[in-house]
This record gives sequence, structure tokens and C-alpha cells, in this order.
Amino acid sequence: MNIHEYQAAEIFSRFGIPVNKGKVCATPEEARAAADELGVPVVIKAQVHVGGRGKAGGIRLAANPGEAAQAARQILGMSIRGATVHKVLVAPAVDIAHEYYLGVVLDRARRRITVMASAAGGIDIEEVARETPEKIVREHADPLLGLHDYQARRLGFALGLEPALVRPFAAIARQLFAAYTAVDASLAEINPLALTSGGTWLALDSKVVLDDNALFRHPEHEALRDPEAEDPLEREARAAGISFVRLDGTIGCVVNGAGLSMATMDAVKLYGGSPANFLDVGGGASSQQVATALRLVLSDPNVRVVLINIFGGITRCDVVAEGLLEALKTVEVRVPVVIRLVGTRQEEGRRMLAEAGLTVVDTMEEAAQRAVAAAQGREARA
Amino acid sequence: MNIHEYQAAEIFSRFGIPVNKGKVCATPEEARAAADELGVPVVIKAQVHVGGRGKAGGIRLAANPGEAAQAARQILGMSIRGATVHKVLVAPAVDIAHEYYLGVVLDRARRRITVMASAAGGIDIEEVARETPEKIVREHADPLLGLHDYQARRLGFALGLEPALVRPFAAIARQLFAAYTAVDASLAEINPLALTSGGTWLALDSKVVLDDNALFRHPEHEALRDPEAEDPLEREARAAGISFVRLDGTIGCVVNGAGLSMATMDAVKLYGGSPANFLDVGGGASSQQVATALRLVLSDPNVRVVLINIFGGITRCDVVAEGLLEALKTVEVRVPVVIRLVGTRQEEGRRMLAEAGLTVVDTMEEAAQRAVAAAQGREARA
Amino acid sequence: MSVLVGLETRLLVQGITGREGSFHTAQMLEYGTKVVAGVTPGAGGRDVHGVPVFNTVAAAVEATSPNASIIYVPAPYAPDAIYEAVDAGIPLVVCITEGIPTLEMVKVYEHVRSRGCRLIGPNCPGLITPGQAKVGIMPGYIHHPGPVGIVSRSGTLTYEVVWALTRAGIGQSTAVGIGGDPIIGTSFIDVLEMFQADPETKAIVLIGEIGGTDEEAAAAYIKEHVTKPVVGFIAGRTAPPGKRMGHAGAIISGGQGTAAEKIAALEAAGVPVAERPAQVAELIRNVLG
Amino acid sequence: MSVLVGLETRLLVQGITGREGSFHTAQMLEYGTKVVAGVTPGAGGRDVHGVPVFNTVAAAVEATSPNASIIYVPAPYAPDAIYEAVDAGIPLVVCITEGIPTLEMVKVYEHVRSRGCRLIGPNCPGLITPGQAKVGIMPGYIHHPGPVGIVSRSGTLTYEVVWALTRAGIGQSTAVGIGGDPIIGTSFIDVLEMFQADPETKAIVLIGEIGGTDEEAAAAYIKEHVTKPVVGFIAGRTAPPGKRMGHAGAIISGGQGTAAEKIAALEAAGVPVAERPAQVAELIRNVLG
Repeated sequence: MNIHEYQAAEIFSRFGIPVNKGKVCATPEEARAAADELGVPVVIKAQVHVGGRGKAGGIRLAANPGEAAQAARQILGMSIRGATVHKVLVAPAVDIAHEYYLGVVLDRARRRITVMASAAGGIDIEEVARETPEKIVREHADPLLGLHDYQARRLGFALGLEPALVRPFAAIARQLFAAYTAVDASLAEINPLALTSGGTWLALDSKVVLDDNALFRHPEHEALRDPEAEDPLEREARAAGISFVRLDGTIGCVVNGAGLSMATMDAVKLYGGSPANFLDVGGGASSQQVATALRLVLSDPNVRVVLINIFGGITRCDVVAEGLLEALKTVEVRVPVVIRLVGTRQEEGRRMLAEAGLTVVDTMEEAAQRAVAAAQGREARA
Repeated sequence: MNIHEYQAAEIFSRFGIPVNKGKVCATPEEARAAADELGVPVVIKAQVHVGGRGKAGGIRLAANPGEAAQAARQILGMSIRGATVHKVLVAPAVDIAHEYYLGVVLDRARRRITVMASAAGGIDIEEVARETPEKIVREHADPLLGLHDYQARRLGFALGLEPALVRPFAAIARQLFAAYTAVDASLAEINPLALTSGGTWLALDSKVVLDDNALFRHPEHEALRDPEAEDPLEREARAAGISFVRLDGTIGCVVNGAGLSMATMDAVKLYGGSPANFLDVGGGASSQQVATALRLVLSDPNVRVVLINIFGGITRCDVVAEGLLEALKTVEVRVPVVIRLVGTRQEEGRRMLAEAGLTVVDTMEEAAQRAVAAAQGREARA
Repeated sequence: MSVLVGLETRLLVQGITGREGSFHTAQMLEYGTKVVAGVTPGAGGRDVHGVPVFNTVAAAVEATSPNASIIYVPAPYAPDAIYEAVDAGIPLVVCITEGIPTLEMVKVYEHVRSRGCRLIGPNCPGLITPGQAKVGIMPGYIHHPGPVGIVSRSGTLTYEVVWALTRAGIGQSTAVGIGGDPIIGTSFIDVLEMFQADPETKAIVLIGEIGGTDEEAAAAYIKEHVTKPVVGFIAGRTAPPGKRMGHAGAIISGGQGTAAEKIAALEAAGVPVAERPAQVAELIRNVLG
Repeated sequence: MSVLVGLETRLLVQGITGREGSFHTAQMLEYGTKVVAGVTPGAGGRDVHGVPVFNTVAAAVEATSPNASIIYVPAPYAPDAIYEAVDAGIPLVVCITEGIPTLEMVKVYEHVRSRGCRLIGPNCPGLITPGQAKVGIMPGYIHHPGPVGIVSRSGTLTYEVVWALTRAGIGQSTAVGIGGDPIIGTSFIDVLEMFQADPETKAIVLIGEIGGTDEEAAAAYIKEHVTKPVVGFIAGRTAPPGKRMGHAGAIISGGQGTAAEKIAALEAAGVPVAERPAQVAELIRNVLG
């Protein structure tokens, strides 16, 4: 789960990390008042769940409250990589001596939490990792004991910091690690971590991504969710316990299983079509889940055909077919539907569907080919 | 560091353990008011840092507020194994179905924290351990992961609890373990942990001993220290960074090193004397430490002779002698002093002391013998 | 004897009285798996489909000597169930549970590793040695004994591949679902090593998906250590970066974990990668000759 | 070569710029110990008595290849120093520091053990192989090379015994102060095992004190595994229960840890126990024949 910069900064601040305190504003007038209160110059930053806002014009400097209001007016409502800006963060401009990077991530290959730091801060760390990996220093935290103090210090020494700066830097690294584990993050990042011209450390940009799997034990995190920043369909899917990701194609997919769902999307693409979504109804594929999934897929106006791919597995196909028919009764379907159903008693299931006038095919490949053809208008609903 | 029952109960309560909430009273009138407020019957319990208060008459039941005041009057001021009662805890009497024991201790041999439970609660657990060890069940917590939930449950099942009682019992065990580690205890104990006739769990007596070594990271624990419950000399010693334990003999000991100090006491005893104290001035044996130590020892009216045993080690004996002489100047010494001093340049050191008219001997054995003789009046100050 | 499970497997089911645990116990028994005991705290003394239930794993171990455990316990309690099984000395623990917090698994993994125990999963369908033992939730009937070892991060996608193989007349030695989470107990490499050592296994199918770099590590391992033919399939060629595709582990992030990279790595290691699941059967037929 | 330390010891001093660290570095150098490096975070590049100082143990290891480390770091930071030494692969770590919280040591102990490293202490005087290497704070001059291995929970009391031996013309192979805390890295048994295996050591002195049951465990071990003569001394015959006698570990609690029990256990294992420290020399002379 993504949260906004200002929310991440609040978390970091709670853990004793010095952050550049600002104010969240939803209108130009609020931005003007904030600039007035904080003192100018200020920085106005778009609060969106996507990166690259700087290049997109989502960060502006303002020398006075009027300019702040003007900058907020320009940023609010703009679209950055598909995300509409509804809030800006107004924060004091800081006199920076140097920009560092500090981040905590999961190193999946090592199965450990890793703290990364770089003196090449302020820019895209993935780019640094790709092009000049030697500029990134890393410490792998002990899985059971956490990040040791000596590791936090070692990061500071490895960055070539002056001795007097190492201790406060190490404290920030430790606290960032503590915040990461306490909130069950999958990413916690300060970029840039600024060394001000006054010789103090200040987190200028804060980023946290929360582990979806751990939300159950952090009910307080629900309040951090920004409904405006989410795709309404994805929100609805989540509420129904369905994994759903909207894409920009025309073939709506309803599949049971994440891997099979991806493979179905890939097959659609392989045969020249484009998937409108990833959708995993889950293992059981109950009629209710399938109905909800269908509704979700059909509410996308781009969808020109629906491809249902169910590997019955332990569930009997006649039961799945019954559920499907029931689901189709409750949902108005105005596009062709291609169904592929495999598993125990698949003949019975397919017969039931065919009798209801539905196209049922044997293989995933055939289903994908049919769906692509239908999407291209070459075949009508069977 | 020992704390009182009511303080331990407050800690347990903070960790979600159901404790029998009472009121701490310093006067009979307060006890009367407490009984009035809590509702009768109540139990009045002496708050002292020693065990065995029940047998000593330090726990009384009161059927009405008047009886509560009367019981408090009897208990307040009484002496239990050398400890004077300054406070009582007045708590509601509870209808008990069964009494259990639950404790968290360090198992030194295994180097792990151990949770112990017994259905033979309410009585001295050490007695149970000695006489019917099979009545105690144990779980050793993982050093890095802590007490697992399954271990807490296993304790409950091992006690033969009904399934419905296991979950709340396990929760208490886990919380007791959490409290133990959070406050850096060396002992955390609920005895008895009562199963009330209503079928709920209630901690009737709470005990916590804090790890002295960890006090530096719990400054808030200083407030839990009861100056009235401490020997004033031990308190003074602690403030001076000296390890001191008052005993009931007549030979005051000033030694550097804990093991040597115990060995010195043992030698005193071996030769028929009795040590007035354990005292370790620490490794350096600076003149200031020695002076403070001397003052401490001499302020005990039972002390009839002082035995100073310093193994100079790395510190040169002439330096130690100088320190000793300086210390003796600042302290009025009205009893014989026997000094044993060994180490680098011991001849010089001893000469300096002898010139100042002090008995200096070569071996610890000789020093102990001389001190015993002096304490028995057989020899005056040299 | 194939790998990990077989006729000698004596299975414990943790969470046996739950809906999933009870249902799949029946399914596993029906398949012929020796389910010797179940655990549900507080349900000790009962039985589920004739399988005795205990309050603790320790009690189940003492009474029935299981050598494997399968966990159907909700995510908040699953780590504790793994610790209980591992600490009781059970050498193989299969965790079906989905949704365990990643940081919890970082600890679990370290502990399991330090005890020399093997954990499969979590968030996996389990594993099956056709005709011998099914320790999981996969439909047993689609499998057939044979020479192909399968290792996969996915569930239904694996069934798809197994089904294609079986319909093509190609059986499986063991099919291992290693799970779709970022931190899993057993990696591709672990299972590849077992298949390489297993005389029953003549060829291997590796089914990967986007996210992480385990497929790349597997490719490097295959190049060095695996002499048996391997065929690959990678799901998620069309997945966009930054979006979690169902599985917690199926996410392209930090520019890593794309299908293209994984396919390239496998092909560079001499592993043909199928474009469609059904194509796996064709490629396997080729390599088996 | 005696045990644990000797001419081949290359010592790192953690906390070398502190008052204790600096003083004892000079003392150890004077004794002839090869002190190859020191660590104090932020003091890298300096030197202390000619010993180069590094910011991190890793840097010191890379530059000077120490095979032992001694820690003079205040209690709040000492666990981190131990972790740093152990994680850098130093096989022998001696922690002088007194006052480390017990629960911190529970974790440290487990970690050290899991890494196969040897920790001596904390709250110990260190160890010395007379004439070869002093890694600790004991006065070097009281020691003399010879056939007696010494293992002790105490500091000055050990000096007392060593001094008595030396004055009686009996030298020492190695004297190991294992420390006075409830949780220590190396137990009596560990050192007994080393002395038993060490050809230089002909007899062993075990100096215990009240608290815990390590002496009882040592007695049982001696009975089973030690063929060399052992002489004991136990301090604290007159110590009252429930009172901490200086050392955090020297406390009779829960009815356990009395001197009487320890003496009885040792005597039952055939270990004569001296009544006075000086008597140890007499008993050793007897057993050495």
C-alpha cells in the first residue's frame, strides 16, 4: 500500500528522524497561508503515489506567499503519470550542503532487510544502482537482532562522512530501520537526506510503502489510505477479496490463481490482443466471487470481450458452471464472453454452459485466440 | 533491585495482565477509607521486600472498614525478617476456585529465560521445586524470538487446564514474559495466579525483581526505589559505586574485588570471627573510594575491627598506601585496622603504612587471624 | 522415491479442525497420503476423518511420529505454527497459508534455516509425488507418476502445466509449489538440487513469474550444476511495473523482476522457455527424446 | 601452546582510545602481547601507543588480520562491540566490561554461539598465557609459565591464587577469568575441556563462587571427562541468600547456588576444595606430586 510523502514524514518524525516539517494543503489559499506561517521561501510538492513528479512539474519553489498560492494552483489538479494531484505539501526551502540517499528495503535474494545509503542522493536511486552501483553502500540487518549500531555507523563511514556527522547519521539509519519494522513497511526511503549548510541532517523527502500482508495487524494504517489516489475498481476488488489490476487493453480477464491469471494475460498478448486487467478470483471461484469479478471487469468501458479461465482443480466443474450461470444472471453482459473451464467433471460443466448459449473451449490458447478475435470484431457472441 | 508488590502489580497491569487492583495505604485511616471504597471484605498486605510475610502475620483479612483499619494498625510498623512495614496494600478479597503459580526467571545454566507454571500455586515455589519438582512445568523462551504462543499454550495444557481456560492463561503468560523483558527484570512472578470462582484469571500477588545492570536504561525505575526499605549504608555505598552488603558480624571488611571480598569474609569466619559486611571497593582502589568504604564500615556500631585486604595488581602498592593513608586522615578511626597489601612495589607500600603505625601483614590468612583476634579483644591496634 | 514426500511420509495437519484443514485432510486421505495426526489447540482428543487431534505439536509428535507437517492456519497464527513444528523437530513443514507479513517471514526463515529444517511455502499449493503422497491442495487426479520434476511459484498455473503433461502422456516425479511470497522457505535452487540428485526425475519444469531474482539465480545454478534437461515457463510478460499481480512476490520493483530478464537468463543457461503453458509439454517431449 | 591465547595471538582492542582501553593497551604491549589494531568509531587514523586505530572492526580486520579482540567499551555499547567483532569473523572475543544487562547477554550469547565464536566474559579480567600473551587487565608480573591451568569466575581472587602458586614456585599454563555475570560466553566446562586437551597443562585450578550451578555442572563434567588433577576453591561460604555479592552472578537465589552445594559437588567428583586461597598452592603441590 502506497502512502503520501507527508504521511511517511509523519511516521519518520514519530521515530525521531528530523524531517522538514510542512503543511498539507488542498487549495491555493491554504498554500498561501502555509507559506505565510512557515516563512518563505517554501517548496510546494505534489502529493501523489507515483514517482517522477519533479520532472513532471509537480515540485515548485515559491519566494513569497503569493507565489506559493500560484504554484499550488498550477500543481493541484495536474495529472502525473496518470495520478491526479489533490494535495500539495508546503515546506520550508532548505539550504542544502549535500544530498544523500538512505533507504530500507527487503533484499529478497538474501532474505534480509537491507539498509542502503549513497552520497549520490536526490536522484533516482534505481538509476544509480544500475549505472554506478559502487556509489551505493549496503548493510544487511540480522534477521533476528535487527540492524546493529555498528552497521549504522559503518554506513556513515563508508559514505566518507566526517566523524562528527557519523553518529547523527547512524541514529537516523537506525531509526529508519526501526520505523520500517514497526510499521511493517516494504520500503522506507529518505531521498534526499540533506546535510544542511548548518551541518545538520534533515529528511527532505520521505517515502514509505506498506506491506499489504501486514495491514491486518496495523488497523491504524487504514486511515493512511487515500481513496482519491486509488483506482475505484481496484478499491472495489480489494473490498471483495479479489486481486485486480487495471490495464489499458480491451479483453477483460477473470481467472482463478495469480500465476494462471498472468499466463492468461500473456496468452492474450501472444495472440495479438491486449488484456484490460489482471484478475484473480481466488482458489474457490464461488459464484459470488465470479459475479463480482464479472461486474468489475464489465464496468471498464474499454472491455470488448470477457475471457473467463477457470482451472477447476478440486472444485467440480459442474459446480463452477452453476456458479458461473448464476453469476451471469445477476450481471448484465453486453459483450461476448469466452469461457474456458477445466477440471473434475468438466464435460458436465461445459454442457451446462453450452446449453445456456455460452462459448466454452477446451484450452487456454483457444480461449485467448477466440477472445482476441472477438475483441477485434471478427466473431460475435456465440 | 527489589520493588513492592503494588509496584509490580502496576507494571503487570500496564501489560494487560488482570491484577487485583488495590490501594496503597500508609496509615490505618487510609486503610479504612480504602476498604470503604473498594468494598469489603478486603485483604491487608504488608509491603516489604522480603518473603514470608504471610507466616509473619503480614497479611490479614478484614470484613469491614473498621477491621481494615485495625489490621493496618497491626501490620504497619511491624518487622518482617528485618524489614519494617511502612505501607500496606488494601485489596478486595477474591473468591478463589484454584491457585496457580506463574513465573518468569533466568535459567542461568541454559542461558535462557524460562517461564514456569504450577497448579500448586499460592505456596513457596522453591519448596515445590525441591519437594515435588514434577508439579512445575517449564518453557524455555527462544533467546532471539522470545516466548512463542505455542509455548504459552503448552504451559496451560500441561497444567491440565480446561481448553477454554488455556487461551486466557496463555495470554497472561505471554504478557508476563513481555513485561519481564520490557522492564529488564530478573524475576517476574504471579503467586498465586487465581482462577476465580467466576472462571476468570486474576493475579493476586505480583513480584518483580529488576536487573541492577539494566537500571541505566530504565531511568524511570529510580522512582520505584523505596528508600525506607533499603539499608541506609547500602544506599550510601551504591551512590559511591561501592558494592556493599551489611551482615551481622563485628569485623568490617574493605576489599578490592567481589571474589576476594567473599574469600576474605570466608577467611574471617574460618578463623572464628564474623564479618560485618561484604565490601568491594572496585578494581582501582583509589584513596577516595577507600575513604568512603572506611566511613561506611565504621559507621556500623557493631564493627570492632577493620580488615583491609587489597591485592594491588596493576596499581602500585605505594600508590595504594598513599591513598590509604590519605583516607585514614579523613576518617576518624576508633577501632583497630589490619591491613594486608600485595602487589607491585609492596615493600615500599608496606613500609609507608608501618611508618604511620598501621599493622601490615603479608597474607590474607594472617590478616584474617589478626582481625579475629582483635575483634575478640586479644590484641590492640598496632 | 522422487523428492521430499512419498510413501514413507507420515503427515501432521496443523489447523486440522478448520474449514480448509478439515476439507483438505479428507482430500489427502482420499489420495492415499498417510495423515497420522492433526493439531488444533483445545481440540485435543477429537478426531477429523478418523485422524486423531492433539492440542500441541509436541503431543502429536510423541504419539504419532510424523515426519512432515502441513499448515492450514490463518496468517496471524501461521508463523507460530511453523515455529511449533520446527521446534518439535519435524524435518519438513509445508505452509499453505497466504498473507503472512513479510517481516515475520524474515524471522521465520532464519529460524527454520538455523534448525536445519525444510520449509515449503508459505502461500503455496504444497507438493505431490503422484501415486504416493499428496501434501497440499492441488487436485490429485490431474497428476500421473512419471519422469518430470516440477517446481513452481504458482498454484493453478502449475495445475495447467501438469494437466498438459498428463494429457500428453508425460507423468511427474514430484511437483513442488514453492509459493508466491517474497520470502519463501525453499527456493528454485533447493528443489533443482533435489531433482538433479533424484534418479526418478529425468527432466525438470521450472515455472516462474515476475518479481525478485530467483529465476535468474536458478538459471545460473542450472548452468553450473544441473545436467538434466530443464524447461521453463515465466508468467507475467505483460505485467506492468510497480503493481502487485496477486501474489505478494509477483511485483516488478526497482527495475528488477521482469519476465524478459528471467526468460533471457534461463535461455542463456540453455533452458528453453515456453510461450504458453501447453507448450511446456511439447518442449519436455523434445528434451525427453 | 597452552590454551586460547599465546605467541600467535594478534589482538584487536575495541574501545582503545578510552581511559581503560588506552591504559591496558600499554600494559599488554609491555607484557609482550601483539596488539595489532584498535577500534574507536571516529578515531580512525590515529594511533594509541603506536597501535593503529580504525573506525570499524571490519576495517581493522582487513588491514591487520587480528585473531582475537578485547573489549573495553562501556556497558551500554559493549553488546554492539561484541556483535561487531563476532560478525567480522574474529574467533576469540574477550569482554572486560562490567554491567551489561542480563537480557542483552541472553541474546549476545545465542548469537555468538550460532556463529561458532568464543566469547570470554563479560565482566571478567581476561586471560593470560604467562610469558606469551596477556589479554586482559590482570597484573602480568604475578604470573609465571608452568603446568597449572586456572579457570575462575573472579578477578582479584584469581590473582591471589596465582600469586600463591607463583610464590610456591608453581607456574601457570593459562589463567582464564570467565567472568562474574549470570550469563557468560565461556563456562567452566568449556575451559576444562581445553585444559584436558592441552599437553602443557598438568593440573587445573577451578575458582568458583556462589550463584548459579556452573560449579556443579563442572563437577559432573570433571567426573566424566577430566583425567588431570583438579583443585577447587569456592568463595562465598559466608554469603547470605538473596544478596548480590558484587558480581551480578554472585547471588544465592531460589535456594540454589550456595557454596556448600558447590563444594559438596566438587568433592564428590574427587576434587579437593581449598578452604583458603593460599591452600590451593598446597593442594596443587600434592596433586602434582
